[in-house]
Amino acid sequence: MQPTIRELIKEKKQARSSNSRIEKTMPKVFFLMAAFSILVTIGIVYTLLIETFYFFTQVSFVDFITGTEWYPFFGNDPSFGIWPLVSGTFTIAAIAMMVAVPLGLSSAVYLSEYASERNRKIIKPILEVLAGVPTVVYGLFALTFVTPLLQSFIPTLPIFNALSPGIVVGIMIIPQVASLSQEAMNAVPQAMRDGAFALGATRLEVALKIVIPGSLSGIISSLVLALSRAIGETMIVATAAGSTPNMGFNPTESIQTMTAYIVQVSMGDATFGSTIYYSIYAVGMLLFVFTLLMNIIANYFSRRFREVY
Amino acid sequence: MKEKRIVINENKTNRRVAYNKIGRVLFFLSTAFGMIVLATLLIRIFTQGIGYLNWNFLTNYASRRPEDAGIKAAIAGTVWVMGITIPVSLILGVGTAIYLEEYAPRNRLTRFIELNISNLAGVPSVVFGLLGLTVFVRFFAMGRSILAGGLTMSLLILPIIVVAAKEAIRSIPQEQYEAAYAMGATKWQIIRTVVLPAATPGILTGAILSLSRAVGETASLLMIGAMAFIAYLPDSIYSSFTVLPIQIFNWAGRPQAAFQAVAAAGSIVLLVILILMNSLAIVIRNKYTKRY
Amino acid sequence: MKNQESEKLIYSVKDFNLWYGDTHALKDISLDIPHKQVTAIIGPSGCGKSTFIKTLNRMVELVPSVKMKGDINYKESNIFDSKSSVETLRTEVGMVFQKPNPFPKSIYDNIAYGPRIHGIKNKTILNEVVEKSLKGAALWDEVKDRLNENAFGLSGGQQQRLCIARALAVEPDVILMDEPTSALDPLSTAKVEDLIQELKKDYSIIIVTHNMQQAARISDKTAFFLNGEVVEFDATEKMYSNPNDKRTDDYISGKFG
Amino acid sequence: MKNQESEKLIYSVKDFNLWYGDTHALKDISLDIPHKQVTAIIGPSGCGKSTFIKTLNRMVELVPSVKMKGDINYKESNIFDSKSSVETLRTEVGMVFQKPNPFPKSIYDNIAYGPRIHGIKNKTILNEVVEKSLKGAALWDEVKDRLNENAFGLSGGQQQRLCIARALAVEPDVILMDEPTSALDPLSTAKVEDLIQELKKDYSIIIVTHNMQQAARISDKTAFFLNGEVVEFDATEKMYSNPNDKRTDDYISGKFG
Amino acid sequence: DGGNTEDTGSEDTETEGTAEEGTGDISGSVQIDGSSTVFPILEAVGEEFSIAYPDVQATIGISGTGGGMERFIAGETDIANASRPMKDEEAELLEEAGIEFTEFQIALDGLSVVVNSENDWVDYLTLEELAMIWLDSSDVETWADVREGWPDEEILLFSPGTDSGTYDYFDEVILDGEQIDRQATLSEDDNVLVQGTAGSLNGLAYFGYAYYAENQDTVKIVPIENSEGEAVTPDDQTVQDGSYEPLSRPLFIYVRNDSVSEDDAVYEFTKYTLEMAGEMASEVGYVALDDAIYEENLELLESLR
Ligand SMILES: Nc1ncnc2c1ncn2[C@@H]1O[C@H](COP(=O)(O)OP(=O)(O)OP(=O)(O)O)[C@@H](O)[C@H]1O
Ligand SMILES: Nc1ncnc2c1ncn2[C@@H]1O[C@H](COP(=O)(O)OP(=O)(O)OP(=O)(O)O)[C@@H](O)[C@H]1O
Ligand SMILES: [Mg+2]
Ligand SMILES: [Mg+2]
Ligand SMILES: O=P([O-])([O-])[O-]
Repeated sequence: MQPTIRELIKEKKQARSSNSRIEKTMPKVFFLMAAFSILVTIGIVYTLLIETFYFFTQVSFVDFITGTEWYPFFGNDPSFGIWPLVSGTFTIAAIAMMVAVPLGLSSAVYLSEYASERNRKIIKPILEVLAGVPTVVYGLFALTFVTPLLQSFIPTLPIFNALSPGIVVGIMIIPQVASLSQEAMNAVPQAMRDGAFALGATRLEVALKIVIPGSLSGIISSLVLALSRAIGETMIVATAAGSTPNMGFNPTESIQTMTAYIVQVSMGDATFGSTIYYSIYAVGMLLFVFTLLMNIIANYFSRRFREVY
Repeated sequence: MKEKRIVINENKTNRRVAYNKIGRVLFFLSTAFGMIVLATLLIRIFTQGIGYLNWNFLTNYASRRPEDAGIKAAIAGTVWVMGITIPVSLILGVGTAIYLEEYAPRNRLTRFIELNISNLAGVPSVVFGLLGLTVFVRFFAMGRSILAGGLTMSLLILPIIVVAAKEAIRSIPQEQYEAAYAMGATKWQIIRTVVLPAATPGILTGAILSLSRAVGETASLLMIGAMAFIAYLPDSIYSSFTVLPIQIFNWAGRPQAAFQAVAAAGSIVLLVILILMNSLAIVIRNKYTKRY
Repeated sequence: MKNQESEKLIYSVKDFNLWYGDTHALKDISLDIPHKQVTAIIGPSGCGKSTFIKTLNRMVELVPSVKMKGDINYKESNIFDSKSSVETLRTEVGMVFQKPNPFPKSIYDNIAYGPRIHGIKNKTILNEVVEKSLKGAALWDEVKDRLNENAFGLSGGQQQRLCIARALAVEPDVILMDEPTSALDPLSTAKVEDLIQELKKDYSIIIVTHNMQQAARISDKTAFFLNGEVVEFDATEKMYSNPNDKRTDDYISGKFG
Repeated sequence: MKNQESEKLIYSVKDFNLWYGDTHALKDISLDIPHKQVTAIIGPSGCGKSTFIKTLNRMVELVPSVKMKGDINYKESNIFDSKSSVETLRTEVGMVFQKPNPFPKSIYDNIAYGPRIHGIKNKTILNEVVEKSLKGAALWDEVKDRLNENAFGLSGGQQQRLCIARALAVEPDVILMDEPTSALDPLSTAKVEDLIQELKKDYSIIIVTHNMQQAARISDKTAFFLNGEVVEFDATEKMYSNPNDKRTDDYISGKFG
Repeated sequence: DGGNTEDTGSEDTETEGTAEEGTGDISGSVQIDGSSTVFPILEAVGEEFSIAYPDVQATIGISGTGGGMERFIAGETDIANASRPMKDEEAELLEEAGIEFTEFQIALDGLSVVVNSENDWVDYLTLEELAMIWLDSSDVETWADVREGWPDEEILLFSPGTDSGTYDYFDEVILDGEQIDRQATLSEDDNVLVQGTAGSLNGLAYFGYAYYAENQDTVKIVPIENSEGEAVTPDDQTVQDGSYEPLSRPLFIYVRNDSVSEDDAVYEFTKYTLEMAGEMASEVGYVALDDAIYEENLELLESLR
């Protein structure tokens, strides 16, 4: 045996110092890319903060945070109390969750515990299309189909109301709940199920007593993420919920959410530098804080769920 | 000899078995509900919009006459915006994922970056719209251009791509790394020859899914002013633009009832594009998973 | 080691075949498994040991692609008969797996799981059952002061005995064990082996093992599987001293596997 | 089976210790591993066999929590010396794993992987290397007509020989093997065992196995590990016929593990 | 930003001919933004223009009159559409920015007040009643508060958003600049207003005539009593002859003088607009001006070259 290859390799090794240069620079390049996400966050926080700061030079922070009237457009006597927008946002989110939690979780259980591999492969992508339908399309669907349908049950329901877009937002986030929860359920080791089956448990008992408890933190984190998506949803609400910032949690009233307010203003294009212009940043800031909180909570739970096994 | 304490009652067992059957039906119906809604939505849109769906619809610019209205500019705008979004988000996203999965030490900074990315993924698109408006449109004076729109979209989907790419990289079995290390490969060689080839299907799947989100995205682009009548094809990244969902939104806001149907026709096109993208992603996912 | 009682059968398998999709995993298996004895199943990896043992409590049906042909009689009645439910069969036939798989619950709740799903809620009875089962699995002394701690805190060997205790809690007739000691250290292995010897007074035990010495130590009868077939089934002593089949001899002497 | 040459050493390990975090996985290991012979490492699960063998090509350092103390000399120089790069060491010391781990590439590209990452692009040379390595791994005849097919299409045994061929392609001096046949069927096992006998003419081979008969069949020297220590290290014949240590005897006779 | 594109070299003398033949050898871009009310007219013009001048890129945004003005002031656009006359502040800002501009009236719009089509009690409304209904400061909550005998049901109000020229105009002529009712639903999307009214028995809305014209079967128009005391319904006739007052209003475009003089594309586009506006206005549901006014406008434009 003549070690030709070995000699060749040795030769090449000496000839290549560029190799080690690449080896040293690549991690730095990739680090910069990863750090970019922080830059984006800083960008978001910075822009929101600066303009929010201007807003609070014009509107009292206390009024903003405690006020129950939101009439920014009334030139003579505007009021900037955030609560109507917050209550509108949470009304929508609550309705959406009432739709998405039972349906999404049931779908997750079905997909993870009952469906055959083949059915799962067919059904899951179909459900995921629900999450991919553009929100403009959903908005029109809510306004021109769901609302009239609801009106045939509740004749007094006004054309713009929280109920219809709330339901549609809920439908939109079903796949989010279903997919993520199903993945969490999948992560419960088959050995756990086998243990229960071997004791004579039925599938339902395995699902309810082994799988769901075992994936609880993953499920909760999927729900929190879905909630944050519902809070951030814009076009459906802007199209079908009206734009009256009403205080309270009445689903049959027309409401306005934080996101809908932001688009409303930016489409009307409030004059740069006006109080209204700054107000969208203050609302945006609050929205950012809300979703940040949601994500931190979701993260906490998903971390817990990873550590179980 | 043992005496039996646990008496198994056949009746009780039968009841448990019956509950299981009921559960199965309920869970299935819940799953079916989502699909029924989807079907309803599709049927509605199709019956509404099919009348306007023809070749002209794809090749005409928007028009005041519903029968002449088309989506040429919107499609072109979408393609141009994606032309910015795809490379920017893919390069940044995959690079970030490679750093986090392959190089990052397990320390606070890394955890902070990861937490930060998952937070960004949850930030509502209107907030990205605000960022785009303030930073790209105003501060960098890009105006209401394709560039501003594309960059805003890139930031919007960047976190999703990072997460998908991370998952794809993480699912590469340790044995593959071991095989390469044992041959004397260096880190970067392993990334090039093992990690990227193996993660590509997963990255592609995630990228397609997040791009389909970008294609349907409306609110943030509305905020940076993409709502406009445009009867030309963009010729540079500084051109004004409109995109399909915004064109649909625009039509839906018209007084003439016929434009509602045109909007529905636009929705069909958008949905078909999205379903095609989703299917492509699924095909890639099914074709390339479980290879090890 | 044989006695009169051993002639009573707990399982009688006849011409049983099983496929995973197109893989023919069990081929014409016929075996009579005696009551209240330890029956060992040995054979090289992939020969169908796990498949066979999982068929005995119909756990194998959880794999969607499975197709089966043939009869398995458990106490005189066919387990595939639609009359009796799988749940009942699995209650009478306990199972212990290769990797200990306690639930992420307290030690107490692990043991009480089986009785509870069968509707037993009475605290006194449950307490009794837990104590008896843990004693039966030779674990009581080690854990009696920490019944409410999470089962994941136990060592591997303890977890495996916990799983055995969990199976005992519903008072089965048969205990199936699929390589119950392969993930355990020598000391824990010895404890589990002792336990098996103890249990066979009350239960029929069927155990899969890849450790031929283990089979020799603890079993009364041994079945040697190869490529989905039963090559030889006989009294353990006979198999190890004087096998009928050349392949059995090769396997036992370590020529392959 | 011993001859003169065997006294030449390829590795010389002295008082080597290794920790995974707080787990002391290797304790004061001292071993002299001979050149161009087969050295087998046996011992029960978790005793540190894999850890030890992965230390020899510094693969163990990929585990972030690893801490090490002591010396390992490879051909007279300490492998932890900063002078020589890990990459060079790993080029000279090939490794084959328990589970065959071909790359999801063509058979050809799998073999050419090593030469290529070391900068060899010349097609003629690569062709030669591929053929030579596959012949060396006794796989050439089976795959020569489908070099461009994906390696995943090969059977388990073929995949394992492919991995051996891949290791041969960079012409190493040593080949480390971590339970290379434990995932294989008897026939494939026999083929790989034959191959190892063949390879030892040109290479020093260190093989981890849980199959004691296998160690007996193919190795010249055997080291018995227990709980991170070397209990005994001697000529294989001696170990199996007349071990010095009671624990070795117990293990070899199947009392535990 | 927008207006300034390279000169194609075509001189003043040639432009007349080019427009007629529509050979469109002019290239460049024109940035237009502003009123959503005016948008349909400009869109129609833009559509025709893009056929005649395929190399000119005309972008017509929909930011509302206020938004359009803002971009005009910022120098981002060449033309601002407005559904109300420019405000004094806006003119001042333009002067500060050194931007000279010219106002062209291009059409008329009758602001239409509508109710639900099932509403059988409202026969007409007076200006006072209209003001009472819409003012925040008045106590009118229900129809019965407006006129004796009307149902005692709360009125649901739908109004264009405060950034729109439509809102500004209504606020000025009907409410005298006072606060509009806080309970009103404000939307920049006029279709929302149509749907709101069509969907609520007690709905009341106002918006541009075009939106009424297209939705006559879902909403019902309310005649408004003018200063002469006659209840008038808006239509081409009453809007153009001024008898539907005060709710008919002029629609404008504002054009940068330097863009017109320096940029052929902008000049051609403006000219095209002025030539086509009347026809296009009627086509999309507005009311054309007297031809004479378009003639004057064109002369004014030529004088800017
Ligand atoms: N879920 C499954 N789907 C398809 N084939 C399977 C499945 N489980 C097992 N098999 C195949 O059936 C055969 C028998 O497998 P089984 O697990 O019963 O072997 P075993 O004797 O228990 O092996 P081991 O000692 O490795 O546990 C094998 O060829 C295996 O590949
Ligand atoms: N990555 C790791 N991190 C922490 N501990 C480890 C790691 N790898 C191995 N260990 C521990 O080190 C000890 C030795 O493990 P090693 O894998 O070397 O054993 P082994 O003899 O190869 O066993 P087997 O026969 O099961 O492969 C074990 O106690 C194991 O739990
Ligand atoms: Mg098995
Ligand atoms: Mg090992
Ligand atoms: O969009 P407006 O015409 O109402 O300003």
